[in-house]
Amino acid sequence: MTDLLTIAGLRTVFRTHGGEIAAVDGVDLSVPRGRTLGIVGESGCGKSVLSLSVMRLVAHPGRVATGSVTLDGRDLLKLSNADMRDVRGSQVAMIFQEPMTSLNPVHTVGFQITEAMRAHDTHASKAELKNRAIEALKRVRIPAPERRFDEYPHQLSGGMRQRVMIAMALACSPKLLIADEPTTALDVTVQAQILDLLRDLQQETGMSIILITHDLGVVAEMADDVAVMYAGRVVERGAAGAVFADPMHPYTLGLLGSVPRLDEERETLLAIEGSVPPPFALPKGCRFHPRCPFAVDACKSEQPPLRMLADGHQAACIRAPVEAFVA
Amino acid sequence: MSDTLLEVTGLAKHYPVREGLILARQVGVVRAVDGVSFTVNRGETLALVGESGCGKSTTARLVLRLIEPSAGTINFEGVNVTRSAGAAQRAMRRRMQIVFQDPYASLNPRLTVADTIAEPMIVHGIGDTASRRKRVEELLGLVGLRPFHAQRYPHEFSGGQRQRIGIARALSVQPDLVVCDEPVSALDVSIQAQVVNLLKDLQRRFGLAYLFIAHDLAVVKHVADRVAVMYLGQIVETARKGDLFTTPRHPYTRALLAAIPHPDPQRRGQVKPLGGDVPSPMNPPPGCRFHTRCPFAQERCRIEAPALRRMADGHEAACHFAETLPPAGLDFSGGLSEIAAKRLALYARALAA
Amino acid sequence: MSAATDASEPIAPPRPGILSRLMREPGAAISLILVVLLVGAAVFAPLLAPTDPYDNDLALSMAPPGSDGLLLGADAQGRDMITRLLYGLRVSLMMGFAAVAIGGGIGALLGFLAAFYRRWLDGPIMRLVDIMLSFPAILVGLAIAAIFGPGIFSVVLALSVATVPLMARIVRGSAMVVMRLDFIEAARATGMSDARLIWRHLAPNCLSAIFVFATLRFGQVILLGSALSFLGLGAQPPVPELGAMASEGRNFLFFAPHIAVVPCVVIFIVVLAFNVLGDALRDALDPRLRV
Amino acid sequence: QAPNPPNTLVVLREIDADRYDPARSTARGAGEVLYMMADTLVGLDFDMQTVRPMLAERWEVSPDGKTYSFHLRRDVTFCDGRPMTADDVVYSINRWIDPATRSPVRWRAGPVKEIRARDQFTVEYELTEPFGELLYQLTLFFASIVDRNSVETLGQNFGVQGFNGTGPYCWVSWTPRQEMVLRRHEGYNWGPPVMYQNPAPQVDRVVWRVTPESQTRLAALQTGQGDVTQYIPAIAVQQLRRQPNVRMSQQVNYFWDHFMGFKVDKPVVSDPAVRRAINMAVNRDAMVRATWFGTATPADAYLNPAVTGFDAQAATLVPHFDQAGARRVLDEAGWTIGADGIRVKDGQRATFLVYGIQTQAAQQYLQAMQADLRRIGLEMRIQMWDATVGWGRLATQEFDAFVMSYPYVTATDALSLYFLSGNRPTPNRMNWNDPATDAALREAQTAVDPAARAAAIANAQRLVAGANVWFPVAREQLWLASSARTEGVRAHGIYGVGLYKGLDIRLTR
Amino acid sequence: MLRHALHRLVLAVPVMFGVLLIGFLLMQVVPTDPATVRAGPSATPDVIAEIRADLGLDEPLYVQFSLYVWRLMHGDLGASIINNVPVSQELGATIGPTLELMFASLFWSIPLGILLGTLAGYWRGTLIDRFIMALSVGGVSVPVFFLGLVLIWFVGFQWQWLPFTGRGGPLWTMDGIRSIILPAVTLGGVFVGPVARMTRTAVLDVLSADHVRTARAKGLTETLVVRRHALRNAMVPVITLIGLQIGFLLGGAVVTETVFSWPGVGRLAVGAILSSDFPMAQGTIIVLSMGFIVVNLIVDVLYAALDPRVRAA
Ligand SMILES: Nc1ncnc2c1ncn2[C@@H]1O[C@H](COP(=O)(O)OP(=O)(O)OP(=O)(O)O)[C@@H](O)[C@H]1O
Ligand SMILES: Nc1ncnc2c1ncn2[C@@H]1O[C@H](COP(=O)(O)OP(=O)(O)OP(=O)(O)O)[C@@H](O)[C@H]1O
Ligand SMILES: [Mg+2]
Ligand SMILES: [Mg+2]
Repeated sequence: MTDLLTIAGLRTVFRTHGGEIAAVDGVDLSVPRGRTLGIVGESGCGKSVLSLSVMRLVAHPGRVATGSVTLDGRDLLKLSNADMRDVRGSQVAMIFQEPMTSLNPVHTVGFQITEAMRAHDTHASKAELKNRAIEALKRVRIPAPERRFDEYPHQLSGGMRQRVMIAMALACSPKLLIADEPTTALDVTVQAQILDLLRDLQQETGMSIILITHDLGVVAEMADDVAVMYAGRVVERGAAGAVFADPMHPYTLGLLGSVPRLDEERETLLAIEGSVPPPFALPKGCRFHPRCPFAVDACKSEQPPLRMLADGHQAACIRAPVEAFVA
Repeated sequence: MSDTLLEVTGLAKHYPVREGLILARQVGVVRAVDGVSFTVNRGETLALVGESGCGKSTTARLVLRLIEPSAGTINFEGVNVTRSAGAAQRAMRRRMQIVFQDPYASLNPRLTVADTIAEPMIVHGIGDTASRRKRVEELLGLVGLRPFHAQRYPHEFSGGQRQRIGIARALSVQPDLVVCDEPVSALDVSIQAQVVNLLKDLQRRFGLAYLFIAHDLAVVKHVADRVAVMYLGQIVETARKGDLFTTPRHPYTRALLAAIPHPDPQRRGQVKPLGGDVPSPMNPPPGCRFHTRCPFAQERCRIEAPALRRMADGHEAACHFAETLPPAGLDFSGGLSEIAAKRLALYARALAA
Repeated sequence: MSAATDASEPIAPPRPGILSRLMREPGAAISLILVVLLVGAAVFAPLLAPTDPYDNDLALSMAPPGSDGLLLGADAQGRDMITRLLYGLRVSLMMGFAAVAIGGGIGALLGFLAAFYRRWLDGPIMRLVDIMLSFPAILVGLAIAAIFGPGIFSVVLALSVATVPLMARIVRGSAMVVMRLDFIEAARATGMSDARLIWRHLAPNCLSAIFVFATLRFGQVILLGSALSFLGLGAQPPVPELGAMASEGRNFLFFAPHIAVVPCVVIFIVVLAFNVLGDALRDALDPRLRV
Repeated sequence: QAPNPPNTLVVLREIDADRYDPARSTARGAGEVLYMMADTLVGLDFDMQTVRPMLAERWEVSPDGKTYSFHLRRDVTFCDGRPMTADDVVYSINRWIDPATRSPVRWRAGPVKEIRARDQFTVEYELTEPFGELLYQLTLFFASIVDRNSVETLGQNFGVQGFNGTGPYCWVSWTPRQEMVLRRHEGYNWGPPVMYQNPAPQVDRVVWRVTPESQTRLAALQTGQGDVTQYIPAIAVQQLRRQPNVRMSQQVNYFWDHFMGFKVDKPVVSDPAVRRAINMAVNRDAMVRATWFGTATPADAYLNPAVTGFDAQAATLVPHFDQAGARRVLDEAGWTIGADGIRVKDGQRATFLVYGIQTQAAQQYLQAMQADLRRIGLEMRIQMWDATVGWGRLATQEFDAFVMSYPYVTATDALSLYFLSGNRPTPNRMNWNDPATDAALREAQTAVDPAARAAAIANAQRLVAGANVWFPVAREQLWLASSARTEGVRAHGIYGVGLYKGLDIRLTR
Repeated sequence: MLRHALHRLVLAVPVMFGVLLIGFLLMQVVPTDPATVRAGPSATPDVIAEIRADLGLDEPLYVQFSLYVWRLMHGDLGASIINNVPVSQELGATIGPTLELMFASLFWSIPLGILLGTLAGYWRGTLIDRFIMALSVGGVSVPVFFLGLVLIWFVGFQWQWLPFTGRGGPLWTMDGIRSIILPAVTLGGVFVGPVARMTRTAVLDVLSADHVRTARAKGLTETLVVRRHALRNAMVPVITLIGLQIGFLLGGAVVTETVFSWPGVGRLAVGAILSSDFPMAQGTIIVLSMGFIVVNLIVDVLYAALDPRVRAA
């Protein structure tokens, strides 16, 4: 099984008035073909910046400083702008969290889908494109796609819009779909619909998916592999089953403890104290140590690297697994 | 302690939809809330759940009399406050407070934390400057903030901290009822857990009653005593928490429960999507409002609107076929793996230490 | 248990104040310094001015810059241009300030009322604003000057009237946004009076919009004032006012250009400084740029 | 740069007139065009003294001075080709003085008893009492002869939508505030021969173009976008005279004066000592130089010495510049310097308000005056009005003094307008109410004996000058600037009109 | 969209009426008596009184106003009190040139402003941005008359490139075009700055919007992203600004018309108001406000054309 995408040592920085800050700081990840990588983490930990870095869409004060993003053997970061444009949409496609604002309100749904096709296929005729777009709308289970083709985004419900986004992303059959919190803004019932759809589409096309979310339920439901991010770094990664059944990093533990569960009754939730440090105020050593109940002095001085703790299961904690250190 | 604090009957809010030139014709109404009844007892949490746009926030605002109801009555401690005004309304407002969803929009960025928290007291003429200052400090401590935070401005705080400030503001006049309009929906899981813990803690200490609005059934399960499920402006099922999660009677409640993904890859694939979208509240479907999406819908559902019926003690549902539905087939068992549970216990211990 | 444990949570570093954010941008910093200097020059004109602004010496009439020790020359009356400029700045700034304060104040009030009592007042107020907007400021100025006679009072009145609808629109727009925020609802839920709600919660949160517009409008007002002066409606002699000086000097433009050019340059600098400051304020107050 | 069309004279001016009907218009702007579109019975020569035949070949005055008989030329036609007869003259003058016409200047026609046509080419103009000014007044454009038919067809729109006169040029079109276009009156050859070399017009078209901005006008003249203008900014005159591509023509006998009048019944300025001190305090020479740059003469008398009826002795009554003297006068009258440097007497501050019509010149000299008066402890407040509003304002009693400029033809003409008690509140805005002056002016108007008339008007001049009712400011000079291609421009200046008939003007390119 | 336009049109009716009423009242408080204006400087009081009665200024105000509105609805704008010229005729003669001037000014200034604003917004923070912004802020900081006179001095007088007095002819003639250049440059000069600035802000806003990121993620070229996804959305606030600023432009037009002797409605308005020529002043006020209202109607319609969300509302 070869990896479709490999991210190595990726570091993305922003120039701010307070100096340069690293929103993504040395991330290594890989996405096997046809599989789904789930990335979880709290708000502000760099999930979106990571995905935009892959697309080379990090906006102005930010830039990718070091690292490589290899897709099918090509380092995307080294491509010319024109070549990168070819990659976008046709090889790697992306959908975003806010279906309300991610579509241009002044163009019809049909136009925006055909535009995505036209960008990579300049030969197709108008009628052909329209047929293909309607086909795409059908594929994402939009009822009455012929009518929707000529409608504007504001005429659609949130779930519908997210489907249009997916149709657009899949217009050129990309090998990789990056979905940045695609369901966060949606109701649970609609979320279930979208997740169902994504799963079906993956089966149909064999594409790989990077699914970014902060909902552990969604990861568990969708992902084959999981990466847990904290403050710009990956703190734990492995197969989904392994990470949930055998959580290594205290942060992962904290996340699991914080989620209210239907299957369990508990008087108080196991919250993680404090909140994610902003990138301009990162603590020394392990970035989680101020919030970590297991932290010892060693955690305060050195950044722990990802360590292989079980087969294909890595965590960046010197005290993992905890039971080995805490009685 | 089941004396009724708040009793709402047949509450409705209809927004007229106008169209046309100067003489705007009313072409329809948005039935944002359409005949909602419930009670909240002293010291109890009633959760109101439902999908976006089903009228939860409107209900909250109606209860607080921030908007005028189109129909229905609100009794607070047995006193009809539906049309109260002036001093009566002020007195009532002192006893009901609200906490909002958006921690960024719910605090006035121009006021210091101290001013924000003290303002309800000033409005109601409680205490003098010195005593209010003391009370602010006390409240800050109560919600887990430090005294020196009092002189800071909201932008210096994180979302979770802001939500705490909002809670402190609500508590400043010692209300009996706090309406929480999705107080944790905008927060990260870790922060959400902190705030939920805080709310429960405060309830225990002060005997507060909550009208707790949420769309996340897992959170609801954690905080509520009783749950009311709303769909398109109406309550379709209310029950004590335990009953609702073990024996949901309304197909919509079931669908909601079935749509929640569990943080457990073992049970992947159990999520069952409910088809379709929520219909527009401007022209709700005739008959049972849920029939357009209901897998059990029959002819009768399209014609006759079901009333809320008593199923069991304290359990009501509005479905013609509530009794005859097949078993829900919901399985919440499983839970954490052994090793994860062990580590979490260690985590809890370390936290407590 | 988590209730009392949160004190360790990091707090965002205090956001740099508006002033320091302004000073970071060179353009903004220069404009701010310039505005301070201009206002200072205006305030201290009596101390700074080398001569009496009303005392003429016809022998020096139209003396070009540099001659007779007059750095910027003399005007047609033989009065030192520097003195006239300092006093002119004083009058012009005061005029602009008064117009923006009066017109802006009334406009802001209308805007608040329209946004706050949206159901009842928005329609009528906005129609009124539309009506006021449809009168070109210059025509209003003409009519007012015809009523009260040309002079600073008329100009200020006209410029105030012309500022009202614009400010009302800006404030209404900004207040509508604020009105949708939850803290308004929260404040209302405490049972406070409308007046207090507007004064404590609505108004302060529209201040940045008001302030930005006021600085931008300040420049426009000074320009409009000079246009009114051009049409002969401005300050009456011998009161020095930049617009009036420029328009008086235009009659000698081809012969003694400095009489018109110098006040025009000062007008230019004033308007420029306030415009740049307004723009910079807008950037500095832009929530998206907040740390 | 596209030159103007061939043989079209472009005249630049500052403002337009409201209408071009001699009986209803009083503006100089109307006169400029009316003198070209219509003729009067008699004309005024360039010396501003001699009345010349125009439509009337000759005339006789009855010994009692009450009846004038005008003998008309027989070859005159209107623009539409109809011959002009005595009936037209009778109609035109009667229309002017008819109260229904509401001409503001109908008094200029004198105390008319009857005007009648003795025959087809003789007009008898009978007065109820002698009026020594009559011939001068008849040279003014108000007395232009117009075509009865056109007047009646156009009604209110006569002079607005069309015009028919006997002048050297005929109406083509008028765009208010923009352009007035005239064409040559074919067959016109009755121009006054003594005054002009050509009895007939020389250019095909005349375009009167309004260009309000002085600097624009100046640049237009120098770039050939205009051919002739009398509205030259004073500051430019000397420079234009040195310019090879511009011709300048000056009228020496030009009667257009600027003065300040005091309301003699208002506080402060009612004190003759104050008025005298004002007259002494102002350095008129410097002021006039700084205002007009040599194109106006400081007015050391109430009237132009060249005008008929001027009295030299009255001129000596106007005080000379003497600032120390002015202070003395005020000290003696009991005006003492107050805390703010302004004099006070009996609790009354020495301050007064001046109204004026907004003009560049008035702005300039008023400020100079203001500064001079401040030096002797008088405060003069200035309020300028736009021309259109100003006249209404100047009819009120709100102000203490006013400034004004005006054209006149004779001394009697000038003084009877402003100083007759019956003309209060306007045009006698000083509220000058003096039986002696009234008597002298009446005598000057009605005496048959020229010597008696002269003595009477001299007396009137002495009366008002002695009381310092005015502060004479300046006598404007008239300069006409014309472009290189324009020849034969000669400044006239009747009622302020520079071109008058413009018969000799030729275009070389 | 038609509905939308119609709606705006109906809303404009009360505004129009308000403009009429306020204009009328304004004229009433102007303390000038048109009779004295008509009579001239040396008129005696009785003449003035006669003229007053003649003009029918003695009627009560509401009668005068109702009569005025009644006639207006029948297309009769009345005639000048001063010289009896029908107001419609004067307006007819002056609207054309003013429209020409406006059109010519907007013709170059709006595209240029949008272009500059887009460049500045796209290259935010660079030297190009700073230069363009300095230029446009500078552009709005010069008094209009000064700009006009300086242009006359150099372009018209020193270099003698272009005429600067009056209108050479209709816009489709060579002379017409030549003579409109300087006034149009002067008047348009005030407009470039605000348009550029607003465009820049709007473009900045849009460029940071999610849907632009979507467009980029599709692999569109930058030109397409800017043209299709940024500019079109950015136009909405820009045209709103243009609508609002038309009033400012009208003010500038009065001055420009004076400096260049342009035979426009602005100068007519000034003269009419100052001389209390009620019908004429009212006529010009109606025309100028109508202009404003019509432009804003067009803006509203454009708005709807650009933004489908408005269409639905
Ligand atoms: N334009 C920017 N300038 C400065 N810092 C930025 C910028 N964009 C992102 N960052 C920083 O990068 C960090 C990571 O942001 P990112 O959007 O990737 O978070 P995220 O994990 O996607 O969070 P969320 O769940 O809220 O979407 C944030 O802390 C933020 O401060
Ligand atoms: N002022 C209003 N005018 C017209 N319709 C309104 C108004 N306020 C709310 N509505 C409509 O009423 C319905 C219920 O709104 P409400 O805000 O109560 O929903 P909610 O359940 O709180 O949704 P969410 O979960 O999104 O907060 C919605 O369809 C909304 O569009
Ligand atoms: Mg994100
Ligand atoms: Mg809500």
